[in-house]
Amino acid sequence: MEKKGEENLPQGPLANLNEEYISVRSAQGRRVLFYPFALTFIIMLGVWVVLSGKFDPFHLSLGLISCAIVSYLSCDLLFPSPKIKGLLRQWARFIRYVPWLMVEIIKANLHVTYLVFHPRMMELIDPKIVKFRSKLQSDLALVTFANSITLTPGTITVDVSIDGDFKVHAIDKASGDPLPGAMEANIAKAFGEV
Amino acid sequence: MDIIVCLFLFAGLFFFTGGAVGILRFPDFYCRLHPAGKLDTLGLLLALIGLALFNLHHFSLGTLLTSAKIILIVVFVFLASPTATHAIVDAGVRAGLAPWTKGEKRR
Amino acid sequence: MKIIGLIIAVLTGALLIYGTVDFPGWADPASPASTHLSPHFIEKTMEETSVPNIVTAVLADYRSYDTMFETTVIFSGGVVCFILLRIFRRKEPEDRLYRHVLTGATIRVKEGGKIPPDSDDFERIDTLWTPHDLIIKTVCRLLIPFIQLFGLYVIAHGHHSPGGGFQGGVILGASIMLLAISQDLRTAVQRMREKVDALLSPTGVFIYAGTGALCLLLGLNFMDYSALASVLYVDPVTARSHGILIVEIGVGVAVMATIIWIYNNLSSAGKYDEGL
Amino acid sequence: MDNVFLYSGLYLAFLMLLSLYRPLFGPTVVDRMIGVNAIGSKTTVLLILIGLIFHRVEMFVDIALAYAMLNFLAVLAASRYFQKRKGLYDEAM
Repeated sequence: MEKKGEENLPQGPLANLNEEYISVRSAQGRRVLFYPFALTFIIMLGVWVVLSGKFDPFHLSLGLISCAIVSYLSCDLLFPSPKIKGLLRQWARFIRYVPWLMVEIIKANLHVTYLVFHPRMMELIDPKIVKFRSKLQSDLALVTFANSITLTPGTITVDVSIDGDFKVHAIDKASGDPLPGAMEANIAKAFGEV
Repeated sequence: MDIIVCLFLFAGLFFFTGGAVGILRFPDFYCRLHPAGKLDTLGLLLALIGLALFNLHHFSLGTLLTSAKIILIVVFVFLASPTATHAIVDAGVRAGLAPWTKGEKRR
Repeated sequence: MKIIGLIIAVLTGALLIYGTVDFPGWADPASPASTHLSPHFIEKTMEETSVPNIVTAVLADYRSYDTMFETTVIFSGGVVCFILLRIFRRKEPEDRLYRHVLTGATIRVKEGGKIPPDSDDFERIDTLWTPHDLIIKTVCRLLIPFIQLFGLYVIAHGHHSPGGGFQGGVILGASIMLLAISQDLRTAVQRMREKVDALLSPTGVFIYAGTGALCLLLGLNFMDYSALASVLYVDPVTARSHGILIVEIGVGVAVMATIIWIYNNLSSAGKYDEGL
Repeated sequence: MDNVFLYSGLYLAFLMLLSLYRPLFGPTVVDRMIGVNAIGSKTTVLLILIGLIFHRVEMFVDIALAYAMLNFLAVLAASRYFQKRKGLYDEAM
């Protein structure tokens, strides 16, 4: 389902929404569009080669058939909107975000491990719920942000609303305060929403 | 080579230990999710990277692909584990489970 | 009535236990199975069927008659769930709830009120209450195609890896169930309609039995896949290997459809409106 | 190296026993689910370790992947079931 911000809301009556708003819901009169199909097919083929590890013609043809079946069944799950322009650049930016996330994750884990093994752990932790509003727009950016929060310093996403309202459970003061902070900026950069 | 593999594996086991102990020690449901959601994920990442490296000992296309498959598991878990954590915490919130605050008795 | 059932169950159990007394000892090397059957399977499987995984060969070739009826049992399980649980005639609930997709507002439609059913802007939600969870929805949306591909891989590589029709079918079914869990049952049913389920489930059994019957028609025994050599234009050994693959596909289709069918009926108590 | 893997596997099994405390005695249903989830992620590593001990990794990787997927599905389904159909507190309360 496509999430649209305030400024993207259609001005006219709701009836003349176009196919930008195609949702997963509309599977009934589903059209299989070419570009999503082709992209899904290529990705699936790559995964198949890793999974299969056999390169004789028989298994490769089985792979082609399987990839076609999967792409036909669920290419609109992987690419719900038919717009795929600039997708490659976005993925490249996203891959640059991953190392930063890994460093953060390791720092977070050392912190939590320190808490776990601390003998007076009960005095150190001070759980509370932090609320804030994120400026991120698209679904994927919001979900990446939420999952990154869950993986990093002592915080777990409790709830995300469709407008970007976050509720986060932080285990102590030090981990809850810096939100949203640098992570949101990095994700905004990764998804081109600066 | 073996030393690097052991280093990774033991680091992973260390984080797994932290996760298991944390699940036991923390005072309430929300706090217990922190070790369960984070430490287990990182422990799995480190342990599986170590094992994938060890698998490359006899280098060939087959072992390379097997290692790639192990990395595929890591990627899958990194997508799935925060989501599962979120699903559990969501269930807790909807049920109206109040978070533990400082000074209360542990549950 | 309950006591009679208990007596019957206990009697049956006692009879079964009595029957096992005559079996050869546990892992007895001198038992007939270990002296004749197992060595034959271990030594000859590769040259007779060219399948490296002996378990697959035994399951789908040497003992294929057994496996065919296992598939049939699964199919009948689906049919039983359908017959017992499915409710066809029910009153439409008086109020229907819709969610406006773009804003997340919930709208209650009284009886008689109309919202265009094919609109993308409103989605039907349950009267009980369906959580709208962005994270779970999006992540599951991204993961489902890969899970489906993995299921197909497991079916196709039953010859070389631990897998085959049953396991792959379960994984394929699980992917559709994941859709039903992460969004709701209606979405999953729209993607995999009840009719399709009900047709695919016997189709799988039919593929299995039909392969066997084809062998019979081609002049060899039931389920002797080497008869397929003349149809597939390969030598008899490869034909047995391919025959196993066809049978595995049949099993996979049957298991997948049946599992989804059972899940749909169980989770919505046969009403097909509100999922888990 | 095999010995290292063997003892690591045994240690993992011990950790799983430790985590089993929550599913058995956890005060609420969600606590039990945390325990089950933790055991599941350890099992994935354990399966690959077993594969390395038996020198058949390429087989056990498939099993581990399938296990990870089904574990994820199980946790999701259980959480959805408990938040929709049941009261979340312990059955004894």
